[in-house]
Amino acid sequence: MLVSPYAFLAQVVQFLVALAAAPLLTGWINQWRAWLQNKTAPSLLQPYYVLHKLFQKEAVAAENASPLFRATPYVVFGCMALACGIVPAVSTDLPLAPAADAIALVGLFALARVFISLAAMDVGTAFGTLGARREMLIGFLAEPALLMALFCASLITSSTSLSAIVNKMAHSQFQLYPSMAFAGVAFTIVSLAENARVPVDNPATHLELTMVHEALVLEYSARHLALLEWAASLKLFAYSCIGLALFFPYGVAQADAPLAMLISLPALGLKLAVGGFALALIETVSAKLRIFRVPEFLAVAFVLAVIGLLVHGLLGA
Amino acid sequence: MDRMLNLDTILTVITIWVGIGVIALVAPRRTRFIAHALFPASALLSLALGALAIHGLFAPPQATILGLGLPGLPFHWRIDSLSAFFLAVIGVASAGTSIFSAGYLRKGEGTAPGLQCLQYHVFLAAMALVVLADDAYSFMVAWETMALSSYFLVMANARVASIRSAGYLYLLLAHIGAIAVLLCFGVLQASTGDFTFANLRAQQLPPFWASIAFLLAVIGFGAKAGIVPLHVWLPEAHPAAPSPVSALMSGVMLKTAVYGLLRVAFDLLHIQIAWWGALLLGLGLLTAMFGVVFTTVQTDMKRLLAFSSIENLGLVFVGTGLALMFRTYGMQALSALALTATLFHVAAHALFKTLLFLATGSVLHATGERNLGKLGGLIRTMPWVAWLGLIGALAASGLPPLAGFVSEWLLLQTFLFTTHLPTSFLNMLVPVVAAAVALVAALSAYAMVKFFGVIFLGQPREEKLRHSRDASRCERIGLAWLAAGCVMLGLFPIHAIDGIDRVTRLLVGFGLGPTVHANGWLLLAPTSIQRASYSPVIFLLVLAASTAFTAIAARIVYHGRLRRVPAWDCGYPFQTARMQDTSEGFGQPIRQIFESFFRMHRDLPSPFDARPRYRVVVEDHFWYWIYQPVQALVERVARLAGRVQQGRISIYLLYSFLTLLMMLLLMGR
Amino acid sequence: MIALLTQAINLFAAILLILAFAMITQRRILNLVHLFTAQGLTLVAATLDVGYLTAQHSLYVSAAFAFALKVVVLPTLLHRLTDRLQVRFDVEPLLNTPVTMLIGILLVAFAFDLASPIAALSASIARATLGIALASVLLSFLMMITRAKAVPQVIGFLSMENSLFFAATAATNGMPMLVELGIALDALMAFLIGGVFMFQIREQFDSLDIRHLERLREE
Amino acid sequence: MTALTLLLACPIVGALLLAGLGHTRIGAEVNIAASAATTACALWLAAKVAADGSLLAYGELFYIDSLNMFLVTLTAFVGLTTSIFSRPYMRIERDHGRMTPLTMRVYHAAYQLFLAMMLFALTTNNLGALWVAMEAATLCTVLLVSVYRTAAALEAAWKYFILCGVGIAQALFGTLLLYLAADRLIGGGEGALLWTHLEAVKTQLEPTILSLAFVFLLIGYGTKTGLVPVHHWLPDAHAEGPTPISAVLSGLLLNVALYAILRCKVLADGALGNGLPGRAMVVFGLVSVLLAAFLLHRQRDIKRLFAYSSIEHMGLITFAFGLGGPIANFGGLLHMTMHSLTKSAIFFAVGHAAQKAGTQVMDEIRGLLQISPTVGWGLMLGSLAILGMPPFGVFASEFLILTSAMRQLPWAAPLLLLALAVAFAAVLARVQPMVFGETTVKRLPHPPALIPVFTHLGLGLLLGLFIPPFLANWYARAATLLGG
Repeated sequence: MLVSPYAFLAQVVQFLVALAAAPLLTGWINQWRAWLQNKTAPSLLQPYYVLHKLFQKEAVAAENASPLFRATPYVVFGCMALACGIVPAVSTDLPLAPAADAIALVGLFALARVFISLAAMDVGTAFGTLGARREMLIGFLAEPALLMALFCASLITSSTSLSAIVNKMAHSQFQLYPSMAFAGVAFTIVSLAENARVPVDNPATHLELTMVHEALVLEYSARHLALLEWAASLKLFAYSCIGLALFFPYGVAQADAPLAMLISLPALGLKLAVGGFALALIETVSAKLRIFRVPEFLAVAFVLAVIGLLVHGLLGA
Repeated sequence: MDRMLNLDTILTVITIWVGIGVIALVAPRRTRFIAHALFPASALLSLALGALAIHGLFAPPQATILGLGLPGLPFHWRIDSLSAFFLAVIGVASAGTSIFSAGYLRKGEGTAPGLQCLQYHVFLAAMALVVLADDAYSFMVAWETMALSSYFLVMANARVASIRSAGYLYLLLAHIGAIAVLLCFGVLQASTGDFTFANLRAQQLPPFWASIAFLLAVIGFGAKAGIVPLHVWLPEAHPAAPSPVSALMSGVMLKTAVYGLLRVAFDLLHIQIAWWGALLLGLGLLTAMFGVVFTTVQTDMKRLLAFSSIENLGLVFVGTGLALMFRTYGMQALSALALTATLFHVAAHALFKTLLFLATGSVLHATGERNLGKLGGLIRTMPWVAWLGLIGALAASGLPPLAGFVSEWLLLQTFLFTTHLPTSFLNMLVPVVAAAVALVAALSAYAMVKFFGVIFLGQPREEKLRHSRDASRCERIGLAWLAAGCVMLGLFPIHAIDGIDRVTRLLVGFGLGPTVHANGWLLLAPTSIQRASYSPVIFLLVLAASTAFTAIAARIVYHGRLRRVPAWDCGYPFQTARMQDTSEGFGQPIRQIFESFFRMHRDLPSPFDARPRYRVVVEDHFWYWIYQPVQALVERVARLAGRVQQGRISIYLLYSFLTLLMMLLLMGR
Repeated sequence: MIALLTQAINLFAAILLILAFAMITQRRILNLVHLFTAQGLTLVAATLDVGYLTAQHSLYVSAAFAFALKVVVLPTLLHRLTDRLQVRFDVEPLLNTPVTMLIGILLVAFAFDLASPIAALSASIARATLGIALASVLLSFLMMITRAKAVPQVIGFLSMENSLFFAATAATNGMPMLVELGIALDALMAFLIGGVFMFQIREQFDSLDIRHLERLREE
Repeated sequence: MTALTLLLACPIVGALLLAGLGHTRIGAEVNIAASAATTACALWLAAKVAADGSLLAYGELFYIDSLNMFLVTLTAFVGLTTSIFSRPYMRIERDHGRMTPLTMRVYHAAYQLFLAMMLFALTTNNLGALWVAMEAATLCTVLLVSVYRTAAALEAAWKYFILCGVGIAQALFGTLLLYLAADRLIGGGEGALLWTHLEAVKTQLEPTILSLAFVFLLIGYGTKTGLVPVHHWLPDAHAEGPTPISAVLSGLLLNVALYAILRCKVLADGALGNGLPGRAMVVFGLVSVLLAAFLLHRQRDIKRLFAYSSIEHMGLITFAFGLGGPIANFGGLLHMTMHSLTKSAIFFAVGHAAQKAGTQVMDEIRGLLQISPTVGWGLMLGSLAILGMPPFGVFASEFLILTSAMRQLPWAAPLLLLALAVAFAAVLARVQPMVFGETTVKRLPHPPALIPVFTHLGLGLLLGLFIPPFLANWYARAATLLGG
């Protein structure tokens, strides 16, 4: 298929924006968390400093670490970058969009998860395996929930291609979809879980009773760790964009109006800022769950999403 | 004339297979000869068969009659797209297993290699003949021969009691299934007495009898496919067999059951009824959930794979059910979509499950261990097996861009259309099913991470594992062949769908071929590009590109220095390999969440126990719900029957006296 | 004269039936043997009678055979046997006598009922005899069932063959010679083998009570 | 004519010879030689009959048509293989001191006499003579069953003697009634018992008499066929006699008894014309199959096990002939052949297995594959064959029977299949550990005679995959002869 120069441009822009802005979003959220908890906040650019520092350090790997261990950070980073490239954040006219639809996107996240879990098991420390197990435990409930949430939108727009969803959502006349309400709640829960946020996980602590993400990356250092952290913020960015695409698909540029990107970029920034604040708020007001409560928490999301589907089937909307 | 050649050539190939077996029987103990001459030859034959089958897939049907068999009913053979598809699957998969066996076969106790070789090839031939059979008799003969030969293969070293009971259970259930199939044919022929499929096809059964036939088919073929509750034999028998055989049984033999079901439900029966589809859907779902949940808690690597096969067959049944439902409501296109997903999954599962079983075979030979609790860290000593196995594991967990994902993707796509079903009940049901399918997929990923991680990653849990040797050359070839298959099938689904297109045209009168091709070979869009599209090639390229780019960039911008140090011990220096998470540990969360699925016996040591032992046995409810009661019933009836025979001659005379009087009363009138 | 002889056949038949009943009731083995001999004599008489009436000389021959076998050989052998084996009484039969009699009567009625249509068709001079033959077959069967020792069982078996023989001669005016011979031979063989067995059983279980022979069973 | 004469002469001469020198070293060889000669004559006769149709001989005393011809051939053949098998087997028995010179002599002579009587029964045209031969065959086997003189053997033989004696007596009464019915049409004398004559006038025979006659004949000969509920002698006799005798009892005698029933059924069908005889046989068959299948679950003795399996299969065959119709009859005849081949093969294997293990109790027989692989495989394959596993011939015949059952008696087919499944479970559960299990027994010196086993199994396999046309035509002709 022929790719229009604008589309190509949009794709590049989106990649760059994602890579650049992802740590910023993380920083923004951390800042707000701090403020909401009456702490003095770190700088907005703190994540960049951390990444830079880590990249400079000499990497350290366990003696028995296999190639899989070393390859994983790059693979995970690649997955997240691709995810950010697929989700229509800046424009819906992305050359990569048709290559992977919503289901493929979920598959992509799963791929990353499987790799990181395997890498965590590779060295063979108690922590690694524990982290891997918990990650997969969260994953096997979060994935279908996410998928169902996406399906709610797909049923409405009768398409699983994200850009098509955004197009339809944004440009059919405004309408309230009850099913999307369920989907929204489900999606929020899932993204909390997937991005290692309170109440599911707390990146700030290293308490083995609770930690998931930190346990996974425990063996990593330097550039590997940096890439993983960066990938984490990319994941957060991607999730936010998906959320926006599903629930606030307004202001995203279309194929017919390439220059709309000039509007869509600030719009995106604004939406992310608000979303980040909301996330910080949620994290502040909610308390960390026990690890065995997490499946129930996610099960709620799963059930809600399914109910969303049923509601759609019932009301035909 | 060239077309006529095709089927005859196929039959010849099959005959040569048997011939190879017989040759092996002549020199039963010459392992080297059998391994290095016969098995590679049969692998080549498999390739030829696969090629011929693919040719036959696009050719019009051909039939031929062999003068053998019953006088009134000689062996009819016929190849149409459906049988050709399954024949291709058999060819491709068996090529892998045969070449693998060439490296795998070695002296040892148990059946003599030559005999094994014979049984193996009879097994292959029987499977091929099952899909070629065109009358009830030849089908039954092939079907039972398949069961019988695989039974003997399972019993390869029958000195182990557990293997014996496994074999018994297997053959018994296989036979009961076969009886159901025979009855099914009996119903289908509608007392015309003509058992050729042509005639069965021609019969116009009333709905009631059609349903009976369908149910019998579900029982018969379900027993072979390991559909709950007829699954109990599968996790016992598959692990018991030598690995190449387990691979064939899981990867290929189960598919013949799918073939049989499709043949009966779509081809031989002239009507379909809505609740059939719903039934299959329900059964499939139950099976899939059951299978995957049990997969996650297994501690024996081959058992784990066996349960995963149950899960996958469940998914296949779900797809078949959907296809059937759409067919009944006259939605040919959707039916075709569902069927495509199903058949694609059949092919994918054949590849990756065979691959995984063969990998376990290599591990078994290198370490002599099947227990996950005693493996680990093999990626360092057996890189070939590990990396090729990784491909299989990823494909099995349905991750893009590999084969497993495509079928899952297609299946989920199908679900998104189901809201157009006429009955609201199904509309309500289907989203739930879709959710369950998604859950199953995610859980299978969980199980595969456990499988791969515990076997190949971490530190070796036993000292001997440090000296395990990697697979031999032939084994590597076999593994690589199948792994390549997984990748290719994942990257170029469109070309596979071209073939499947013919099958769906045959069964439901519609094919995805044209729509798929509308968007070029790169982009898979089953219905329309607006609706959904997926391009594994681009997906992989971008992924690889960004990964490579990051790696290079990191090196260029900063540096690529790496220092090797001991793993961080969290300040606790006395760590051993045994302190890693065990396979039980890995499955524990699932065991907790899905507790109601299992029947568990757990004995936990007390805190003051000097030498604490933790043991957990996970069992299957169905055994206690169904099989034991049936057994008891038979016993009771037998005891009653035994009363008749209680040794006193006068009583015996009395029997015959009374019989005489009764007969005289009845017939004297 | 002819009429008298014709009636005589029915008389013999009746005697046979009575003897059969007597055998059921009789518990002394010696008397059983005597009754058996009597049966044989009646049989011979009946055969001669029929032979005379139907002018079938083959029947004289078979009568001679019957006399030799059923009146001379078998009874003597039986006497020897009972002496050698020291069996005088049968133990209490498995079914007590009155009940057995009752059943016997029912059987006779049943047999007559069955045979009546055939008798109507029968071309032979003695119509009613078939029914009686059938009745006595069933009675001997009953006897074999109720007896708990080997010797009476064998006697019952032999008397059954007698009734069959009677049926053959009286009801159908005699079977072909060859068959008659065969049957006679078989009967003799059977008796000899039975005798041999009784000795073997005796030395195995030092008793002829066949309730020892209840080991092979399915319980 | 001459072929027939020789056919009957060979075994009788053999019997006389063996009565003289059966106890000597060459007794077994003479036995084999006589059987071989018989088989040769049988084949010769078969060739003649195949060439120029059915024949009458000795003033209609003998009648050979396609129905009894194949049974004659089968009987002669199985008789031969059994004699080959019995040579080493009985030698070992004698070494173990279970056979004395006297009993050896009795054994060999009676064996040949038994064969002669069966052949006579098969070939004769005179129903009375048929009865005489059957009785004689019974008496021979009674002697053979009791040959070990153990308590159990005596009990078995006594039961066999009494029950079959009574049964056969009833058959005689049936024959009488037939004669009675016949001489009203044909007039008395020889003719009235000749099957050919009766067959000619069968439609005019008096129905009331014929129905009674058939009852007596069915129960009489049915006792020897081993139909439930008059089967009780069968397991005992099979289990306690020498194994070669079990083989010929199962493989041949039951067939011959069934053959007698078939001859009579043809007449009864002709006279009654209401299919009642067929229905009676169907019921007997079904009951036998079901009861036997369940009783298999209670067996501990290996020979008893296969005795019950014989009852089951005889029931199946009776059922088939009861159904009638070309396909069912064809299936029945084929199943007769398959069953006698396979079952005798099994008994050969069982005999060796029991000798090697030194017991007939199945729980004590283990790991035959280690003691003697050939015996093990023989037993395994034989059992699977008799259980109706393709590609063995038993499956072919069962397929035919079941399918025609599905057509004519839909309600009966599931019952039969249930019974087959139950039987499968029972037999496999017992055979598998015997063949595959672990054992401590050492290999025994004397090599078993396994040619018979594998010849039979090979034939079974062959017929399962391909029935030669001439055989097929033969069966087809016999099947039509039996009618609906």
